[in-house]
Amino acid sequence: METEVKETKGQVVSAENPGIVAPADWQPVIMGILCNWCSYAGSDLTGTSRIQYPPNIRIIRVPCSSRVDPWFIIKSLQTSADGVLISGCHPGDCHYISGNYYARRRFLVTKKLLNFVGYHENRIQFSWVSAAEGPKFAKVVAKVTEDIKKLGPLHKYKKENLK
Amino acid sequence: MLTLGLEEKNTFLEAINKKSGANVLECYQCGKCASTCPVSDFMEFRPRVIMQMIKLGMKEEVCMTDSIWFCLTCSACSGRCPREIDIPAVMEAIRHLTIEENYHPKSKKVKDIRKFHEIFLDMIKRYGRNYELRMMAEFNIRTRNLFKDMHLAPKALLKGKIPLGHESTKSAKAIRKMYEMAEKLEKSK
Amino acid sequence: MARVGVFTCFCGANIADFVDVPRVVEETRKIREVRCSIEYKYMCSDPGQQMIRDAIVQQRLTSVVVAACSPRMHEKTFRKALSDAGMNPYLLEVANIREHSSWVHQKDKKAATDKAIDLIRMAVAKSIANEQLYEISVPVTKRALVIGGGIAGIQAALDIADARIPVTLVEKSPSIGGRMAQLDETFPTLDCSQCILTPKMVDVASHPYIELIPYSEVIELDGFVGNYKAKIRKKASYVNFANCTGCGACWQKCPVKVPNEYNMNIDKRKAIYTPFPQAVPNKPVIDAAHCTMLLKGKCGICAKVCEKGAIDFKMQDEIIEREIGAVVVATGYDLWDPKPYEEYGVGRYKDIITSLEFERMVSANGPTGGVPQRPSDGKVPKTVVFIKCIGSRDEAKGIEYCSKICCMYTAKHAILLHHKVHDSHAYIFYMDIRAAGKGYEEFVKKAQVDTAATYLRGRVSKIYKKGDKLMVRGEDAQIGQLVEVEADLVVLATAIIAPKDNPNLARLLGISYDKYGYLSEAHPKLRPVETAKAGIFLAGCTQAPKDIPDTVAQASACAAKVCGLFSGDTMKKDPMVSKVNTEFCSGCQNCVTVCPYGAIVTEEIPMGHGSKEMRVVSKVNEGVCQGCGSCVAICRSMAINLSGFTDPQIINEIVAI
Amino acid sequence: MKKLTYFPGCSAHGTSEEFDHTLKLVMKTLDVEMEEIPDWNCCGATSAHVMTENLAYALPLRNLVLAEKFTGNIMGIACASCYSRMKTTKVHMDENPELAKKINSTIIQEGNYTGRVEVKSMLQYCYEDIGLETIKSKVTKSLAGLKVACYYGCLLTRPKGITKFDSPEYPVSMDQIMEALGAEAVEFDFKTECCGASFSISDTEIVESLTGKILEVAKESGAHLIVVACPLCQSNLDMRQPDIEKHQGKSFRLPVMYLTQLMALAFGYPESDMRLKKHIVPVEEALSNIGKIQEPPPKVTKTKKAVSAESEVE
Ligand SMILES: Cc1cc2nc3c(=O)[nH]c(=O)nc-3n(C[C@H](O)[C@H](O)[C@H](O)COP(=O)(O)OP(=O)(O)OC[C@H]3O[C@@H](n4cnc5c(N)ncnc54)[C@H](O)[C@@H]3O)c2cc1C
Ligand SMILES: Cc1cc2nc3c(=O)[nH]c(=O)nc-3n(C[C@H](O)[C@H](O)[C@H](O)COP(=O)(O)OP(=O)(O)OC[C@H]3O[C@@H](n4cnc5c(N)ncnc54)[C@H](O)[C@@H]3O)c2cc1C
Ligand code: SF4
Ligand code: SF4
Ligand code: SF4
Ligand code: SF4
Ligand code: SF4
Ligand code: SF4
Ligand code: SF4
Ligand code: SF4
Repeated sequence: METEVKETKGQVVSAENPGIVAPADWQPVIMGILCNWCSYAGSDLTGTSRIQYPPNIRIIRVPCSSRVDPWFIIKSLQTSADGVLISGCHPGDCHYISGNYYARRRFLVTKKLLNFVGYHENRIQFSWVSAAEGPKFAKVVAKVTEDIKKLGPLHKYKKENLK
Repeated sequence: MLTLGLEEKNTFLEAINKKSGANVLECYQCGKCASTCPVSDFMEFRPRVIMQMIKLGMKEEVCMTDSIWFCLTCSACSGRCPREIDIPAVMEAIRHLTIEENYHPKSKKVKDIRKFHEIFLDMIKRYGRNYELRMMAEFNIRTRNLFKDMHLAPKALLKGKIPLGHESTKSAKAIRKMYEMAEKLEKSK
Repeated sequence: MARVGVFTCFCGANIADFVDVPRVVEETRKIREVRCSIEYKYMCSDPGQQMIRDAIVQQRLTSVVVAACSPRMHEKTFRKALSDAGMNPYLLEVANIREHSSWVHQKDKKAATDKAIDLIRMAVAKSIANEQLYEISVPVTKRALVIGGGIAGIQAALDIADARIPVTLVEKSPSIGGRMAQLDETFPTLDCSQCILTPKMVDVASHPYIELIPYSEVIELDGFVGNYKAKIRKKASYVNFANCTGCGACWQKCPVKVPNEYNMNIDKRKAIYTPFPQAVPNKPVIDAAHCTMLLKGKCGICAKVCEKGAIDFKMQDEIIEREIGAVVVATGYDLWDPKPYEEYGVGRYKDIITSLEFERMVSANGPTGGVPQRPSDGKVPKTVVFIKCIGSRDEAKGIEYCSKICCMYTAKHAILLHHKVHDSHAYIFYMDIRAAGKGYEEFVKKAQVDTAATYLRGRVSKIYKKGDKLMVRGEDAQIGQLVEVEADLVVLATAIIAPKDNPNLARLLGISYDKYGYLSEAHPKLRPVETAKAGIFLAGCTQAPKDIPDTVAQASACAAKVCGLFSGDTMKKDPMVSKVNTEFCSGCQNCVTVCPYGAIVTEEIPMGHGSKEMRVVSKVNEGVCQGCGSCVAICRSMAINLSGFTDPQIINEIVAI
Repeated sequence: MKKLTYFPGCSAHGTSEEFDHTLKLVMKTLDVEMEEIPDWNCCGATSAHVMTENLAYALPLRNLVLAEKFTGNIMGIACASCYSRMKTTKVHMDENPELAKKINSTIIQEGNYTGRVEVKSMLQYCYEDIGLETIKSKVTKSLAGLKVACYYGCLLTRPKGITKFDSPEYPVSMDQIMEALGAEAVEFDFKTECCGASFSISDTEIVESLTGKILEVAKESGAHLIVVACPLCQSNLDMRQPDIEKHQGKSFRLPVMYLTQLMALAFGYPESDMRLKKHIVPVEEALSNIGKIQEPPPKVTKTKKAVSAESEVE
């Protein structure tokens, strides 16, 4: 599968579907689903430390990464987002003992499935960010944003539809 | 193989502790002394090992090793020992013990070192002070190392570094008397 | 139709400088469900909160969105504002436009503003699906159950009882006291174990708030935090404690001799016995496995000599039930059997003993009157070799972990040996000296310097017999030489292991245990005395090897937890818990396996449609549920939802942009 | 005028005559009257204590007893080794009066030891009893431009419990005196590392290895010369330098000067009075730096490098 975004006549083209194009100033939307205890707290710390990162991410708070239903990922990619980032506590640090292990397993399966049906694997990413890792959160977001930019848009005229 | 636990008292440890005023048992084998000691690299048993050997009562091995003669009494080790053990005092205690009990390490180096000290003390006995050129010469003759350092001598002589003559204290006699008394005191123990 | 109010905060300049708040207000006002969109300088201030309260009343809002700082900061504040205005507090959503936008996109005001608008859209969408929720209140039974009567259980029971909370203390053996009752003097202060322990044992027996049930075990635990029901089997002691005065006539006359566990089988006790003279309760029990009367119907001497008629050969096990609110598990530890060390001749040479055997020998009340003796010939040993890490830190023969206390008790044993046999000498083979504790390194120094114990760094490779001596061979890595010690006695510091019974106990309590059998704490650093199951706590070695100071500290911590739990008549809980919609539940029980807290149970309900058949469905015990949401994500039938984070709420957020 | 009882030691009258000589010049300038104990004897150096216990105490003790016959309250000692023996003996005797009495009465006939006289090395005397301010005030020719590595050896500050002077690991007294004279004292990590002097004659291999290391570090520190306050240190570092250079295939060319030589120079005595001819490693070139003010080293490259390394990590 193509990984580099193609630019033709001032437009960006989706890596998965050459039929989907967007204007050259297109900005991806990334859905970030974060667990309350580690990654959400970490992203708050990024804020209190005033560490800057790309503005493309929209954050949803869940109690634990194990709350993340594969359905959330699919729905995001179908309706609003060009990529999804799930982030939870480090292994062994889960506030709910073992939730993040389940989440990780479930996530891998979902990723394989979505990959199988044609989504590029980089559209769905997983990370561990603790409540103390403000700088790491910024780095993760920057990387995911960069990855998704390379993959191009996922929805026809999505932004335009909304606004 | 070293055999321990023969229900004998560790008299060696006791003797060293008494002589040195240190307590070798306090050594917890951290090795800071060994890595401090400037002559560790030349030693068969570094200071830390000597400490453990004393604890194990390995008198023969400790008294026969060259290592104790290499100690310069520079006190670098004891200055850094976390348990504040006076290691040079321990080394000295061992040396004194070996002299008292007639241990004679076979190595030429140790023989040389001991000879040097003997000549030095002899010199003081004779002149009350040390007479450096004579000292060097005698050392070289008595250790059968006739030309050792001799290349340094002419230069030093020319430069006036080593005076040819020597002075002695007026009371060289008194010093000789002191030697006798000291020997007596040593023996009376 | 939902009526949502949006309240956007400037946070002084914190938000306003980087997000175009007026545009945010203007854009969000356009959202269909939004009735009012208001901005203010400091939303969390009193006037700010008043604006919210006024709008709720005036606009008859159905939910509220505050666009301000992180919900982790002021969610509680604004929830309270909602309740003050007579609205259910859980109809609030917070859009985090400060930490997630104004502070992190300070170079691009347009992008930060766009993002803020999106975040508010999401919050509005979510809030529409919010439901009214109510704090859960669970009634509590104010009685604690303590399992295990070692120093851990004793301390926990006393501390709880001192807070005037009734405690039931269940001890497996005939007396409380545990291992500590077997110890002589204890490191690091060398105070006598009995002297500090027995007063506490007596306190347990006489405390008005403690019910001591010795010689018994917990066999069932039902219910959940605050509302447990325990079944306890009281083993038949064949002695009626109510009549028995503890005079001792019975055990003096009993003809059957049995190896004495208390003294590590070094001497013998009778078939009717108290484990040791200071036992609490100080009443004998009959050891049914050895009493010839109970085995063969012959003897009955004890019954004849008992003037109180306390002996009752017909006594049966008894089941006792107790309703309790919390449990402290304090079942202690066992010692590893060193048999696998064949190269040491363990089992073949009598003069190789374990540390606890040595401990009994040097104890003043021990089988040898406080003087160590060689089991082979009764001689007092002069050269004693102690070997540490027996079974510990040995993946091949024993276990991987360090037993934590053997370094210290071995140093203690060297000191005690020196006290009891002045002309003796201790040799200690060790790999490391682990002495991390208050006064511990100093204690080891005492063993090394004052006692002159010889520490040899290395594991022993072999022990063989030479005459009446044991030759112990190892390396002293410190001098790099092989050494052999001619020993009179060898003492093995055997590893601490979890009680064999722990897995069973864990299963019946519904808590977890690790691969070694130690019971698992909820979090290794921050919740070291709690288990994952609310209301069940751990004290002492049953959680991991530890010494008496640590054991007592953990026991007191358990007591504090129990008292905290019992501080009100009911327990208040966040309503963010899962609920099962039994209509959809297929009974697959995936949720049951996935729940880390065992909060989900199953129940049978009628099939419905008039059918008489029953089907199994899941049921969340909201007293236990911690609200992680694992079960929701795993449920294929979408039958479970987590209040506050339901599927509709989150899907609404996703599709809002 | 201050009075100082002076113990020169064997080498002051032998190998280190230039030390003795310049010391006297310096003390004159500083208004100190030195009274040499006429009848002093060798302190026994390393040999006595290595071999015997009683003699090791008796030899220094005799000198201490003689010193008490003078009016001065301080005995100043030129050689570090003598100082060490004398001070050790004094401390042990003062701590253990019985031992002192025993040795005094059985071995020494020349008087009774009371412990009145304090024992100091000349470095310590300059630093504590004269003081940096006074030294500074006597400088007529600043040593600015000269970079020196101060070498204390092992015995001037060690063992701490005996010397009770400066630091056993990183002493600064000599460095401060040098700075008072206008010279720059460089950072030098081997200030108190042992040179092995007592093996000077018996085991040259050890001495060369230890001394070589000291010279290497001193060279690395950027010093023009090494300053010492002990004859043994001087002769080892100086006399053996050519041999070490030959055996180790290195070039040091580091002159080794006495503290007092540089003091005398700064106090305005002519170079000809320093007895510079006695040095094996010539000193003239090093001394020619006096008055030359060095350009500050180009630090730019170093910082630049550090920055680029950091940005690589990013
Ligand atoms: C040789 C040796 C020397 C030691 N010396 C020292 C020392 O000097 N200083 C020091 O601080 N520590 C010392 N310790 C450690 C000390 O023994 C422990 O820290 C302490 O005993 C732990 O107490 P506990 O209550 O957790 O366990 P235990 O003392 O083992 O008590 C557990 C109790 O629970 C009971 N029980 C077990 N299972 C059940 C069940 N299923 N139902 C009901 N009851 C049950 C047992 O019968 C026992 O009474 C030593 C240990 C050893 C082996
Ligand atoms: C380098 C390092 C790494 C570590 N790593 C780990 C690790 O990986 N895992 C681990 O478990 N532990 C680790 N620890 C240990 C851990 O830091 C401590 O166990 C823990 O922080 C102790 O918490 P405390 O509350 O007792 O003390 P502190 O954290 O010191 O808290 C004491 C508080 O009291 C305040 N205070 C002091 N005096 C007063 C006064 N008179 N009045 C009012 N307030 C006062 C102080 O300001 C401070 O806020 C580490 C420690 C260090 C040094
Ligand atoms: S430094 Fe001290 S404690 Fe450490 S090994 Fe040497 S003598 Fe022992
Ligand atoms: S005193 Fe001896 S043992 Fe100690 S560092 Fe100096 S030479 Fe080595
Ligand atoms: S509500 Fe939050 S964002 Fe608003 S003023 Fe208060 S702290 Fe600042
Ligand atoms: S004889 Fe009877 S009263 Fe006495 S201890 Fe035995 S059972 Fe109890
Ligand atoms: S009946 Fe049983 S317990 Fe009683 S004396 Fe006989 S053997 Fe002992
Ligand atoms: S505490 Fe000491 S003896 Fe015990 S296992 Fe750990 S290291 Fe070994
Ligand atoms: S939300 Fe978590 S704790 Fe609650 S029942 Fe579901 S899995 Fe268990
Ligand atoms: S450094 Fe050398 S000369 Fe100086 S005191 Fe030490 S051994 Fe003696």
